[in-house]
Amino acid sequence: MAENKDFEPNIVAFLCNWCSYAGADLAGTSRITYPSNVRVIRVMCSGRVNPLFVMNALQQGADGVLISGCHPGDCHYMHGNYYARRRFNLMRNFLEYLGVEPERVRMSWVSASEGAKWKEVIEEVSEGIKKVGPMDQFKRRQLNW
Amino acid sequence: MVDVNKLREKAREVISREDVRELIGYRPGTYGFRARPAFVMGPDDTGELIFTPACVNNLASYIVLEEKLPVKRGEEPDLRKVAVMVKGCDSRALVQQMEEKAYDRDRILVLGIPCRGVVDMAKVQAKYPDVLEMGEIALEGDKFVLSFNGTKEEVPREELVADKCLRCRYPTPLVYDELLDEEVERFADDDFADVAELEKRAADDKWAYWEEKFSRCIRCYSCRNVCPMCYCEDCVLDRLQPQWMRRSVDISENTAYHISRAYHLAGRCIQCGECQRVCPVDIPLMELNRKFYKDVEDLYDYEPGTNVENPPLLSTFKVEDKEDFIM
Amino acid sequence: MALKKLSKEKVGEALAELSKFRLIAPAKSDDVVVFKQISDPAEAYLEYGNSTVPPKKFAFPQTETLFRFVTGSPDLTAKNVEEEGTTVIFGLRPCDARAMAIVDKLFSWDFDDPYYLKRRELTTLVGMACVEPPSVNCFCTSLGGSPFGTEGLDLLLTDMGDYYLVEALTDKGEKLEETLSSQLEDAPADDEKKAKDMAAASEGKIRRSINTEGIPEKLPDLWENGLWKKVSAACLGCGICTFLCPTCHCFDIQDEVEESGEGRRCRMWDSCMFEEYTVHASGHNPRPTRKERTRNRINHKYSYYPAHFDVIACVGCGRCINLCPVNIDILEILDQVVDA
Amino acid sequence: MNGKPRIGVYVCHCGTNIAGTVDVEEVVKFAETLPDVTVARNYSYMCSDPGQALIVDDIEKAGLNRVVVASCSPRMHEPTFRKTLLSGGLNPYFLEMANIREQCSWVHPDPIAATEKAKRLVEAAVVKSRRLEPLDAKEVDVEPSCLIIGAGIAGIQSALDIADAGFKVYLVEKEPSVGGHMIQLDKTFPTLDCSACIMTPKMVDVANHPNIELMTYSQVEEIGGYIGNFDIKVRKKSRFVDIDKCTGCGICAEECRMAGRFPNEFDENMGMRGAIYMPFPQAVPAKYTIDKESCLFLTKGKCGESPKCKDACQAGAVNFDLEDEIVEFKVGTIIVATGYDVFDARLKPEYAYGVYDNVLTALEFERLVNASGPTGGKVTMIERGKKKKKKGAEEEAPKVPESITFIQCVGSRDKSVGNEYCSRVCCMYTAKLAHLVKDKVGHDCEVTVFYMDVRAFGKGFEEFYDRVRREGVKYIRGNPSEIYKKGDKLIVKAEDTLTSTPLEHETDMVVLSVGLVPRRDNREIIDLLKLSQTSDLFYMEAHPKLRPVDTASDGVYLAGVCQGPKDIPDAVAQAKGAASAAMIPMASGKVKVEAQTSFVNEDTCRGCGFCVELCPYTAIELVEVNRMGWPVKVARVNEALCKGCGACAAACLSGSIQQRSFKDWQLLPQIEALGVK
Repeated sequence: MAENKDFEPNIVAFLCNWCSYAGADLAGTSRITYPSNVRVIRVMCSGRVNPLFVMNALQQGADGVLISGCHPGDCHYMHGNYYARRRFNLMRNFLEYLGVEPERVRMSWVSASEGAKWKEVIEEVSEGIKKVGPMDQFKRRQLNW
Repeated sequence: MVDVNKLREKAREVISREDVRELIGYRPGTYGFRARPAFVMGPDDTGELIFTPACVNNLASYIVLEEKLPVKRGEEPDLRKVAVMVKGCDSRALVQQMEEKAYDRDRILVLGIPCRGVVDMAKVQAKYPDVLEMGEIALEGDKFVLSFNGTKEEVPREELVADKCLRCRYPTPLVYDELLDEEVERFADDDFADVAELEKRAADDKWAYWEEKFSRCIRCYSCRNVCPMCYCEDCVLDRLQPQWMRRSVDISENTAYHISRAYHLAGRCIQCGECQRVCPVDIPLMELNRKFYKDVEDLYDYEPGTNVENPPLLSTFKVEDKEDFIM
Repeated sequence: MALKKLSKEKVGEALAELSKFRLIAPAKSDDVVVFKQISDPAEAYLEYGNSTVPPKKFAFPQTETLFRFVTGSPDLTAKNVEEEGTTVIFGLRPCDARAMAIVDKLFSWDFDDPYYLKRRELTTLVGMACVEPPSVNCFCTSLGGSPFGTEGLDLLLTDMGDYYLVEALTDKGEKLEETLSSQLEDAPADDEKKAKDMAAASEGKIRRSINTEGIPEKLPDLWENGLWKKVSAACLGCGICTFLCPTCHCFDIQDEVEESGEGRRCRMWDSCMFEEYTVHASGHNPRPTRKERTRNRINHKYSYYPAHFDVIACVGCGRCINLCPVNIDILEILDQVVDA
Repeated sequence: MNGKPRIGVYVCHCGTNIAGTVDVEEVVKFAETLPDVTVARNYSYMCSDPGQALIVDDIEKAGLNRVVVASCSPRMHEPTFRKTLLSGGLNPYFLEMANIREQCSWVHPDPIAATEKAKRLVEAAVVKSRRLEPLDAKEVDVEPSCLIIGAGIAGIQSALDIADAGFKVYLVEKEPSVGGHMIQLDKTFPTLDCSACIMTPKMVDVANHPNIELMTYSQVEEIGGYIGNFDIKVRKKSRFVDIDKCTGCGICAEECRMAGRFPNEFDENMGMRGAIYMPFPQAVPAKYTIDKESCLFLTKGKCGESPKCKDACQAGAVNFDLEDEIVEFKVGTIIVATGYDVFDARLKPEYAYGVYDNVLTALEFERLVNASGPTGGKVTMIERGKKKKKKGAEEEAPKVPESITFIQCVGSRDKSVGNEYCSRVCCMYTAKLAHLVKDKVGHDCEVTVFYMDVRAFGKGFEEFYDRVRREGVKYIRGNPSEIYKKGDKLIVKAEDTLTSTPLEHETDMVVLSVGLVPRRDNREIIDLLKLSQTSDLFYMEAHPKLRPVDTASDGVYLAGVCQGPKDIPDAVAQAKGAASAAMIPMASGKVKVEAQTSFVNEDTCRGCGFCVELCPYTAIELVEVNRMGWPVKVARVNEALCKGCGACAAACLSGSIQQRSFKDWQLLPQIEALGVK
């Protein structure tokens, strides 16, 4: 898809309560600015995120999806992030196989102390999606509404 | 080759047992070269049973498709065994079903059929579109022998054999109580070249490829219903609350359906190929399932339906699982 | 009425002419033949047997928005079918056209369905006679149809080798002939006779049959017969036989509502073979197993429909036999009904 | 649920923290247009008393049944506003927050973009709030008793503390005696207290304490239940000696036909014992045990005419008919204090342990210097595998080593054997043993220590290390590469890395300062309690900094080296910590359990067990239920165990297991609201 300079991607992010959401909060407390196009859904653990949420987000209008959890070994619930890692690796590969650019389906480990990393992650995700452009071919509303 | 008389005799013996309620096998179809599932309830029903390369159906699906009507007051549920004939590929469905605790091993009696390949009925139909009266197919060496209308024709095996059989890893059933024929050693392997080929294409190209296929989907759900691994009491994709996928048939919902279906089979699909076989509009569903299958094997060294003791793929992890895709 | 001919060389031109309407023609999607809207005549694929999916969806879409609304507001915006414009379905088989004629009765029965009927009114059906029966499982002749049947059609084409013989059957058909006046020529005088012979020859090649006499009357008596359990034992409960049936017309109506409150009421195909088809809100299902559902499918086609409309809701296209994954064969079931 | 939603939306200015960037008026106006929003307001500080009063007032007057607060992070004020709802008479779980400060106004300086995002976040909160359901924060009663697994110094300390506080303790020890590794030691560093002298009183205390039920030679077989209500099953292995009758006189052991034929585990296999034995003289309980693997009668069915031990026992305590006994009881809390094993020196073949008799592990050497050890505390050259000489045969006096060499960090800080960690005790016990050599063998005995670093970090450690060096112990920095024999002598090949000099050091005896490793039978406890392990394979604590004695399972605590290497005072400190942690729920008698737990729709569950398999808390089990007359297995959540992570909900194919407040049905609308541009 061609690069569109005016295109502002819309990113839905699923963050675990204990690490990544706290990391994003820290970015706020530290007044670290980053693109406003990321919208966060808080879940207790990245393990809660069903990979079909990714599909659903893309279908509901998102141009990209981010799942972020605790670093390996740091999960508040011991292993949730490991389950998430397996599921998303598979889903991401699969969506790529269908023609969904991997730039749209991202995963990160952001700890409660990594406010600065949160910013980097958002910038990288946002830039990546800008490069591949909007994903209108799957959006429910654009196809039958 | 399975001796049909031996098969019927064995079936008669099995269905006569007190602890066996039903035997699921194959019988000739109604036209052409077809065979179809047979449901044997008593010794007198065994006379029609066959096994030939036309026996394409995976009968393991019927174990989990069974409808459990409410048991009437004062009555007991019939918990006797169901006997089922399975080929190597089909047997993996039983293994996976048991791995998922769908039922206990003692609920089924498995008649295993070592198999060197079944036909792709679509290829047979295309080659012999006019055969109406019952034709027969046998595999002799590397040829299929087709008998119909009083004639016999030999066709090289690779011309009519189902694609899945060309990459079959488990020709002999992995679970059985009795084998109906000599064991067949592994004669093929799967390199997933088809998947690798498609992986290499550009993103737009891939999307266009799948869009064409998914746009044909009429959402008849035959792929789901025939699947031996799709046996939820109530499929999430049918549900209205929450509604993962709308009923509208359009490219967006169709794509969502196919992503969901394939993902739900990740680490579970046993490659019997039934979904693709039954699809009336030729959506290459196995290309979806096989992508997951390949990744699951490459990334997690896991092959579904090979060992009842295996933990479910997505309920386990290794600390060292690959994570180079994570930021 | 004088017969015309359309030279095969001019088919492209004719289709180009027709594409000023919404032009629906058989086309290949990979190796599957489906009817779809075409804009380029080259997309049309006329050398086909029969389409996998019947063209019924162009009268009765699989998903159709009836109206749009906003939750809490009394205002509705109804769909205007008129906007779809004049439609030409080019090259459909006589059985599928006859099926539309049969289904028309339902949609204009106790209530005139404005969406369906408007669309039918706007649609001209250009049939393509079956010079050869497309499938070994064709049995249209048992149901009063024919490979050269004209019921429901506005125009019939017959492949004469180098050209198509064109017969206008209705006013709509004549109008279409006028549209194509620069592509049509007068047909040779003996073509009418030739076509009749071809029809007889094609009918003679139809090998499957059922004597339907008495079946509609007999079916109600077989309600509790053991045959239903047997014939449905292998059924997977999928929608192939019904969705691919040119006369099946069941639908469900659902609201698709966004969180914002915007919504649309849609009508979409439903299948009596689906488990949830008859599930009540209470959870009770009066057709709890595939047995009841299979029984309903046969009864609906061969008993209820003739009781209401005097015609069996089956045209013998053979799709349900050809495509059933487990070889459930309606003719075998009907044989058992006859024998029961 | 709770009638048609009537939602109140409250947009907080947070002074200028939010309102300085986000146009709160516009957000309120937008919120008013959303379905089911009854009131929408903005206020300078929602968390202030008047701010909260606004909500309470609206709940009463406007009949709100859902509240959305758009303000700071829910991690900050969710508890505050939950209480507000409660005081307004609304279930606290009818609250949803939109984080428009930390994740909006503070990070997006552009007012237009920030306002736009705030609207989306508010909409997502509103759509979710429509589907919120009331939840109960349940409480469970706590059984005032504790199971302690392992009776080494850590287990003993925890047991005594808890028992002294008045709670019942079940102390289970696998070996015939309590005491663990500490009782094997001679002296303790750096104070040189006699280990047995400070340990045995505690051992006796646990045996006699009225609140402690001591079960030695016993193993925990099953643990079910959850905090407050664990169901425990313990197997008391048969000693074939009735311990109520046994007086510990020891005549049986003297009479045993197999006396002195088997290596004594307590002496690190350097001393010998018979089939009936007491591991060491100060054992608690001071009772004898027949090892059924080595007893003639129990293995062969025959022991001469009749078993001599039985004949000799005047108390009639020997009873070959005794069987294992299973005891079951309930406890409220569990402390795991299972200790460690020492590193298997054979995994470092270059040190020739097991090849040369006089290459010893430090624990073996510990027994050698111990007065109750196999040589009575004399450090002599040893000859392994030597059978006990016949009575009366003349013993040749064993030779005393003239030089002893210690090698530190054997199996610690060593990636080649998979142990990256420092075992924390080896530097100091090496110094202690070096001192003991000088003390017991004499100053002429040359003592050399090869080390990588000396880590003398604890109280009195550096002073002790300094003292030992002044006593003439020679420290050479370098990690030996090989040990081989040359004549009677052992040669330690190394490089002095401080001078870069290769050297071949001649010595009589080598002592390997082996590290501490997780117990080789660690798995047993992991399986029982589903404990996690850190990468070093020791048990994992709930948080490495703030919850060092807790585990991820409520009511289960860790004490001692099973959680990671530590010395005696650290183990005791942690044991006391675990004891007090365990006493908190026991003292309060009740624990609150998570409300946002998972639950199963048993009508649609297909019983595949995916959720059971992955639940880190064993909170889910498969149970058989009757579904319209058919027996079917379905998953069931024990809500007292569930911590509300929701991983099960993401694994369930049929959507039958859902997490309260995070159901698919509640999250999908959020996705939809955020997906719209």
